[in-house]
Amino acid sequence: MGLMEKIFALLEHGPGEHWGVHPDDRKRPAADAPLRVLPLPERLHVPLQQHIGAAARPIVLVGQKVLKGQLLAEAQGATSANIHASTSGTITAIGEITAPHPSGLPCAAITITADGEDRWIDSEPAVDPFSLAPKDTAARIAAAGVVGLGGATFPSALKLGLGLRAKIHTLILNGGECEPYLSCDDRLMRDFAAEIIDGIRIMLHATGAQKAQIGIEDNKPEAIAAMTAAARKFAEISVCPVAARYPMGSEKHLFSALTGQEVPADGRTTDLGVLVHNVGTAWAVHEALRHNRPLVERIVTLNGGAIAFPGNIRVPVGALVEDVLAYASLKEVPARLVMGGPMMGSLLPHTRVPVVKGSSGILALTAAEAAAYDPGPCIRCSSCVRACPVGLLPLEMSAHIAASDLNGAVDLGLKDCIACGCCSFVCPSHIPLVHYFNHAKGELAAQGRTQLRNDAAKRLAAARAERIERDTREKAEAAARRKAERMAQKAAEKAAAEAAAAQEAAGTAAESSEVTT
Amino acid sequence: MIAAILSLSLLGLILGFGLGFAAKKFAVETDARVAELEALMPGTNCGQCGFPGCSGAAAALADGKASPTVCPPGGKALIQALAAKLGVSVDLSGVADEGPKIAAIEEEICIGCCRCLKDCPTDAIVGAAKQIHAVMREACTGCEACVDRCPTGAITMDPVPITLQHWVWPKPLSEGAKAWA
Amino acid sequence: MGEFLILLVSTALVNNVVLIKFLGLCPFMGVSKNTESALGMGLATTFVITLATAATWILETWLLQPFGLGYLRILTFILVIAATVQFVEMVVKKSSPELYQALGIYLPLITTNCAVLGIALLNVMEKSSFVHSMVAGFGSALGFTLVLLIFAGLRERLALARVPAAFAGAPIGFVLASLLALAFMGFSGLQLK
Amino acid sequence: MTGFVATAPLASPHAHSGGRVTWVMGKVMLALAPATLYGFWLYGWPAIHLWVITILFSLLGEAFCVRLMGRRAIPVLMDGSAALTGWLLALSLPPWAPWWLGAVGGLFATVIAKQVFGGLGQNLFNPAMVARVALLISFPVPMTQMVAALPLGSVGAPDFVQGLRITLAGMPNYDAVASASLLGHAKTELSRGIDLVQTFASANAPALSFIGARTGSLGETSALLIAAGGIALIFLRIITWHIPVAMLLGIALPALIGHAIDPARYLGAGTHLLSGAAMLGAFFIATDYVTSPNTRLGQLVFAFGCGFLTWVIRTYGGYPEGVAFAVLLMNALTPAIDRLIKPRIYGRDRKGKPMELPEEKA
Repeated sequence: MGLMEKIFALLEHGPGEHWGVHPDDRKRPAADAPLRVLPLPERLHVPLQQHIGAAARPIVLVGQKVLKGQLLAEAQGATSANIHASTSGTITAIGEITAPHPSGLPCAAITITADGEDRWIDSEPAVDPFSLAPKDTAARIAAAGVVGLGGATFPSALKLGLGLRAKIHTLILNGGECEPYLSCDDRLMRDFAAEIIDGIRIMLHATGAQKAQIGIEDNKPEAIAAMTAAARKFAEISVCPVAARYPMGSEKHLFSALTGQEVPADGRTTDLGVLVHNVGTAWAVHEALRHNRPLVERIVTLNGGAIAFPGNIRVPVGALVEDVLAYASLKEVPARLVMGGPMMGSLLPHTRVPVVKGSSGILALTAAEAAAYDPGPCIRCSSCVRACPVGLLPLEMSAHIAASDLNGAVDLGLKDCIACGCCSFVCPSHIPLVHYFNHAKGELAAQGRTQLRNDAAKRLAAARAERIERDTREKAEAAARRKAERMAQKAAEKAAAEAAAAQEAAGTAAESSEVTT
Repeated sequence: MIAAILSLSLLGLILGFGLGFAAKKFAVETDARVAELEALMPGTNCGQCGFPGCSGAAAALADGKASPTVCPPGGKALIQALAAKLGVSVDLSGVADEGPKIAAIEEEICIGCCRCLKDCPTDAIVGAAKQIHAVMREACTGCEACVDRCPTGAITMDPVPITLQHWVWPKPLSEGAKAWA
Repeated sequence: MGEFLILLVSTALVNNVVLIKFLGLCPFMGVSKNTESALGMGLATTFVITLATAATWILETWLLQPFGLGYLRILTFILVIAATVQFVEMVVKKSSPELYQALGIYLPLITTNCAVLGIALLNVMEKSSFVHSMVAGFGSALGFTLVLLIFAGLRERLALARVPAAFAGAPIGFVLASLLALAFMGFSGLQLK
Repeated sequence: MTGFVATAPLASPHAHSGGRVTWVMGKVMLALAPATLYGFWLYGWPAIHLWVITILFSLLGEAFCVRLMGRRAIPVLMDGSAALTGWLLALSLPPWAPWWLGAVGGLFATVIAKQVFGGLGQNLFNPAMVARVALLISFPVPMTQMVAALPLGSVGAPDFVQGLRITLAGMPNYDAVASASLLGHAKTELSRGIDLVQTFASANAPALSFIGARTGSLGETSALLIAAGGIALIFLRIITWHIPVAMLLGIALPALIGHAIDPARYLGAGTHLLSGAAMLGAFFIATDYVTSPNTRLGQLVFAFGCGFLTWVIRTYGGYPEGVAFAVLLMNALTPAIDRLIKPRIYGRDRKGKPMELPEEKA
């Protein structure tokens, strides 16, 4: 950053950090409540796509008996992840269930009717991960279906492989958990610090990085203490408390807070020798390599004003939100039911939606908490400009989108938007800015798909034109050939006839000569 | 009188020569825009625009006889690309994008006459004489060229179902929309 | 030097050709939808006005005055302006087809832009020196470009505003122009001394 | 109790900081209150009547337009923006001005300068300043007819009814002392060829007072109370220091330089800052959200421009006071400033190009 830029920044924001917002965190008392375990529901609905990339391909049949941890569906394509049974029981359906997505559209899922035994599949005893080659470690992580548990659900093994190829030097563990209400990572770090540290060491081994930094927001002193204690034995792992500020848990922002560098807009942290993983992922890696347990359950935060007993619960993947809410009891019908945090989580269409690998929390928010008012006109107060952690102009972008000028919004940097929700959070006019951006991004993606389709159509049309041309050419050639053949044949016939005539004549002559001779 | 005639004539002559020289110097060849526009079009020559094929539509666009919204199969993406190339602005809010449609053949009615095969600009229909034809979903552009060719009306245009991957957030109601109601 | 600076400020701001003299409103309303074409229009007009001022000064001093052809003034001026505009049109068409497309009909219409003829006539009335005329013409043109750019910026923002249907389009453009003229009244009586 | 069903897809976030437009406007009015009350005391009942009438007609104009467009008026009026516009306009009128000045101004501000553009947030010029400038150009005499302060309760101060008479029927033959504001006085004397040193040496020169017992409109009287209200707004996080500081600097810097060069021609920086609507402009007018740039950097440029143009118009122009013109002129430049000055996007430089990767350390 040049000197001019520093002066500009100082004039604009004053000294120190300036991005983001400070929402009321509301993590306690849920964070302090001891971890509970969800009683096994009767049925589990395990979606085939719980990760970024292609859906997994089912390899079980309806009626088949499965054990907990048994592979149900295998990764398909370059970016995908395995799906395992979350309990033992019988496959009763391979069908559809409403996805944990605001659209309320269905997704493919395998339904397991639990037998109640919850019996793990027999597996070979775990080998020491440090005796394996980094590649084999990653392969085992991939086999266990581990995906990023921070919310993006990118297949972890792929990311580790990326780090290995990019020759990273540092692994950053994201324990920021900047979203209000959520405390699943907090709880995990308090209760499973040693396991997380072990997972981090395995990940260091798998990527070849020299050191690991665990970034934890300073509103989680217990987690910081637990992790520091667990990491004391390992010089290469350090715990780095960071300021509580939303969105500190954003990969790029945590990276900047810890390294003081910025990730170029068209690059990744790996370009700068750093790989960022969630602490939950480290725990999943530990489970996968030390105990041969694939990712079939996770810790989910249950919180919000409508919940009677907020806290963190271990939930098998595929359990319905309905089951979880029944266990935690609702005090009232919530105004909004959200999967994930309040800032970036998605509104659930109803409660018959499965918990997936990326579900960090289930929030039952009251109307007062959601604080939704009818949107008013923009007063250009530029609160959103100051709140935006990326440095965009949300008010201008939304105005362009409202006027259907999507390209105008793209010129203003729509593609750099991380949908963190800071702008909508501070807007005094309650304008649904993120909604505008979601709409525009989706519309642009749809236009991109149309464009691809048009290009494909153009290729097909060209191929057809070529085919027709070839056909006519071949026909013409065939006709010409036939004509030539006919001509040749005629000629031959003619020649033959002539020859025959000549021969005949000659024959007659010969005959005659013979006669004469 | 003479002076006026002389001076004005002289002035006109000088300026005329000047402009004539400039016209030579700054001559512009007829623009290559028609070719550029045609490259943007789908190239399927489906005829929905009412012009003789995509090249006809491109020429009409360049002449300003057609609006960028001329091509229904191209969708909003094409409209914006054309508008950008032409340097005009279009209001997309008025463009009804019903979402993509593709042809489907009802197997009970299809008699296997092969007429639709010949008209499909992307060879998206497969089949042989006296065999039931089928549409390859990936190749169909939804141009509707086949629909009228079918003697039994077996071809219908079905909207492509919305999936989780293709779902788009609806546009939020404009601010204060409720107050206006 | 100081005198010319004062003249520039006076012609560009204090006696702004659009907002105070209300000349050249046609392109002011027509080509102010976006900043790029406004800049192009402004530059083209600046070029035409400056060139036309020079040419008309020469014609006035060396042709019309000596031969007593004052009654042919408007005719000859229009002739010169039309030729200049033709020339500019060719140059723009050659150098920037996009700008040519964006300016559209307004480019040849610079001929009938009353600001061009108006400034030329006013300058001739002043009977000032050649350099003085040139600076005055250039200043006026600069004022035209400046105001056109400001107005284009405002209209770009207005395009996103929820203007009531009754005022959408040209009406709100005129209201906006009047408010801008109101703001420019602040420069009235400005004397840099 | 799990009978929850969402009706429409609502995007995140599902939480809010709790800010409302109405509260923002309310806090600004609260910050204006001390200076306004002081002005009321200073100029008595006519000023109060004018204030009420101006705000009333602002609300009326807004309500009329909103009803005309078929919307309910009360929710729109509740955002407080029309009342604030009326209030600011009232503060910039001569305190004993006739009622129709406030009425025309109030209507002009909300109807022409605001609702025609689409209402709150859509206007390009500050409505109060548009109205003030329009009044100043259309009715220069009543707009510059100032009276000397005649505090409530002092001898000869008009009571409620007399106040009404002054506001509604004009103020002929009333024994209030017609007086000129400091800037107006300086301008008149300069144009008469009397230099400023002499002007302020003479006995009848208007006094310069920080607390504000001096001639002017309500908002021009007490620089101290206006500034205090403005600083309160900074602490309430309604505005930031950028615009006020830059605008005051924009006035003070050229004034300092000019005064140093020729004190007989140029007023000093202190005089400039404490007289006229400089403080009101810096803290309450230029800081208007709608018509100022988006970024702090842009706001600095904008406000410095406001200050500088104020000084130029005061010093060289035909009008004694230039804050309103300066603000309008910079309002016109705001879209251009916003176009040129944008925040830096993470991972990009100011121009929007992605940052370069740092060189690999060998």
